[in-house]
Amino acid sequence: MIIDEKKGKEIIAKRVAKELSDGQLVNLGIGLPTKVANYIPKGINVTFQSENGMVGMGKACESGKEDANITNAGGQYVNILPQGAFFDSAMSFGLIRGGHVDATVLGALQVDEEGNLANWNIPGKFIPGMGGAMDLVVGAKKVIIAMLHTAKGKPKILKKCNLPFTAKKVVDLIVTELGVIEVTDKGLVLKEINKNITIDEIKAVTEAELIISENLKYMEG
Amino acid sequence: MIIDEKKGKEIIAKRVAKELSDGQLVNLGIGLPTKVANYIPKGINVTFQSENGMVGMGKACESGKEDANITNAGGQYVNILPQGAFFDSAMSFGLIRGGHVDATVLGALQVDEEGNLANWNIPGKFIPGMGGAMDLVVGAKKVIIAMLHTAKGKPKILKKCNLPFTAKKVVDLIVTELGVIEVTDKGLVLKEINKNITIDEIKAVTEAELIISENLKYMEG
Amino acid sequence: MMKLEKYLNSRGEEMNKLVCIDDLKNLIKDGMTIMIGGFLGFGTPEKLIDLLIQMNIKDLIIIGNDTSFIDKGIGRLIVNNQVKKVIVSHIGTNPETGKLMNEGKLEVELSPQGTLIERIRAGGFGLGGVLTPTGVGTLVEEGKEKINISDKEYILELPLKADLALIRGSIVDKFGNTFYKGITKNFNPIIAMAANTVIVEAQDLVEVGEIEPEVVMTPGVLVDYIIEGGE
Amino acid sequence: MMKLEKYLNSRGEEMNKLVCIDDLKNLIKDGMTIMIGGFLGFGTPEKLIDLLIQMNIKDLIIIGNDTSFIDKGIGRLIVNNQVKKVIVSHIGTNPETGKLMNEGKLEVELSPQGTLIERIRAGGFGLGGVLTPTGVGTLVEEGKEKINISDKEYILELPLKADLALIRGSIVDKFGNTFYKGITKNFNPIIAMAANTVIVEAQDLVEVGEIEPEVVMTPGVLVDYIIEGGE
Repeated sequence: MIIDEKKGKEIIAKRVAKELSDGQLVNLGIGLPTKVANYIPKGINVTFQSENGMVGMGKACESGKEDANITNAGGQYVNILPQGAFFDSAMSFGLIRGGHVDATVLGALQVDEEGNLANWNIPGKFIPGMGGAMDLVVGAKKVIIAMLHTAKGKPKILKKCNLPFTAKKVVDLIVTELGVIEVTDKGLVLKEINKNITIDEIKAVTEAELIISENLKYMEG
Repeated sequence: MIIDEKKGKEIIAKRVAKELSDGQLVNLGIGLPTKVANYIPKGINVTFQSENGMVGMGKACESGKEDANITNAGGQYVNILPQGAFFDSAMSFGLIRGGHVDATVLGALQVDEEGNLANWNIPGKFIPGMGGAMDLVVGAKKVIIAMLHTAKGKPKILKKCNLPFTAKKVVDLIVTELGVIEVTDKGLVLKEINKNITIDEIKAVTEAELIISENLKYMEG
Repeated sequence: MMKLEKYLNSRGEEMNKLVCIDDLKNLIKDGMTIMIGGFLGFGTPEKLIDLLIQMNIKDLIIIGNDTSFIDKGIGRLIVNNQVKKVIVSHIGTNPETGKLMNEGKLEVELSPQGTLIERIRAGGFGLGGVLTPTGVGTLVEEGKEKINISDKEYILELPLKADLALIRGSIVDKFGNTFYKGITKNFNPIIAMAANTVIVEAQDLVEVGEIEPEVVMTPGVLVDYIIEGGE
Repeated sequence: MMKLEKYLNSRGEEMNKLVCIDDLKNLIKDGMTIMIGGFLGFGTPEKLIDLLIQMNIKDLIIIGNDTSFIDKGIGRLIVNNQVKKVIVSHIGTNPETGKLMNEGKLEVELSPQGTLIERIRAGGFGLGGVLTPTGVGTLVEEGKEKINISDKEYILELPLKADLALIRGSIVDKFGNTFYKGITKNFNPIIAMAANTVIVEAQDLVEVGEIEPEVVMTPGVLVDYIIEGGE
């Protein structure tokens, strides 16, 4: 609504970071999800995986210290922490598919009431490919979607995704700049709302039906 | 016949060694097959695999220099050559099942006219288990059986194995102290014979029908 | 790139998973399914075996390459009658296994070695099963589904998982990053993927940062507890 | 345990697989299926890509993680119109791939990354296929067999093999033993198992014995040819 995109992304990254707990292994997708690493609360030790073959990924590399042997899954130069490890792609996806990754944070084109996810294919327009996303959302214990609530004003949280699925019934939590929505058997439950907007306003930009939690809280950010 | 067991095993090991060629990756079974390594002809470089996780296995370890991190699949202390490598069991059997092992040399309880092999299970008596043998005979490009021709005077080369199979139709070559027998679509072809015995004598201790090769040669040894 | 320094958590505390062997007693219970590393006992965590014997834990389902020898590794648990069932590729070096099996006191499931390690890997890597040509036309295929792919028959072998994996690492840092020397690697890094709780017995315990990240063979993120083992 | 010495064959000759890049020309032919290591080009053997471009080999089937960028790795072969089909997990970083696909000039088979690497592994490890939950309920399952195991659905994905694997090793000895630094490992060690002929481009070429046998990531027995790559 009145939230600009940059501020919105910061709100999202900050809020997602609070979902992570001590000792977890976490995979952050490219783009907005990457920013989550900047907001991990003090006292929480999270190990980050990069699916190109690393656990213990650190921050972006200082300019001038780039090492072509240490990049993230987006091809950006990063650091590895002393407790980190490198491995091949079979092991990397073994960690993912085998349920060893506690949480994955990904962007989405569309999410729907059943927790279906579409984020890899716009038929006839742009088909980047699924990369590691299909494995991540099937394998990770918790799937968190981190995205702006709308795209060019149009809802991305739908009754039913009309783009090709990345996977069926996999999303656990949706975090946008407007609120935090949990995917439950009964549908999408709005648990937190941005304190600057009303329930009607968030409903207006959400195609899916939103069940308002009895304990609805304000979202920090 | 007149060949004692020790001499017989030496004949077998020497003859099997001639089947190996330069650059091959070879897996030798426990016991008699292990001796093949002592007779590799000059000019032939063979890399030995040990299925407990090594390629480039060298000779048995000198007494006093044993290292519990370097043993063969029989648990004996060995050396590793400078060009060797260690790996886990999944990789070791990937090499085997994936056809990267050029030849395997194994003992047998029974072999038959179809190239069926039995070497892991005597029901009701002794069931050591198949260990890596089933994978080896299915995966290796060439399966060579190295064994004494008879057990307590009884034939081991049969019309049909009556012990549980290790695998069906996998044996390529049988080397005994009495001869060299190739498994073909038409049956077992005697290609070489120990120069101290007659065709009738070898037939007398072989239950399977032996086709005598037109180019029958004397076996060296 | 790697600095030799203590691994500190964000509270500035030294974070490690190192425990006294007695602290593990609460974790280990009768009837558990336990994967144990080693090949004929080489690469087996003998102090953890000692613990199981000392606690006299019963009715275990043990998954490993073999039942070793009567006085080594998994073999000692067999001799001590603590095992209800073993899933292994080989029992020939431990006469007690065959004896107990014949007496009906021990269930033995034999799996070809290459199949066994892939079943454990499938369990740990989230795959539904293993399609292997090994065992086709033998007793191994009995009761199993067979699938024809490109005119070749494969047995569908099912994944294996465990409550506990007991691992022996040659060099282990306090985060659990593990390096295996020589042939002691064998089943260890694969079982570390397939169990709910992973305990590593460290032959050599080192500080975080001492093992280069390229040569870590079991990432510490998989390891729950570390005990000091020694030689 | 390891000595630093030349590896001599039994004739006392130095045995190595090191060749000049031009010696490889006979091996490489139009229409071949080629697996190429790398992730967005990191860990891709660029000198071997140069060779394919220089020879202008056509109608290739390329298997790799992605089509990289227009000026890097596999991406350069795409831009140069040498590729008939790619089997990859991602094409989004190379706009030319999508363009050629839309024009009907390039066939693109998209496989989820974890599925793709397991399909290559299955090819190289002698397994009949991969049973994965990834892709169930999506376009990926179309035309594929699904198998129900313990009440969960899995897609049966088929193995991949190749005529040639092109690999980039960070440290390579003259027997072909290969060590990969950092994230350049990615697809490299797996494709080394799945191709008839394996060529390694060595960033750093060393003598046999200089890489400890525990840290060899691709055993030299799998490697047919080595070329010097440099940085």
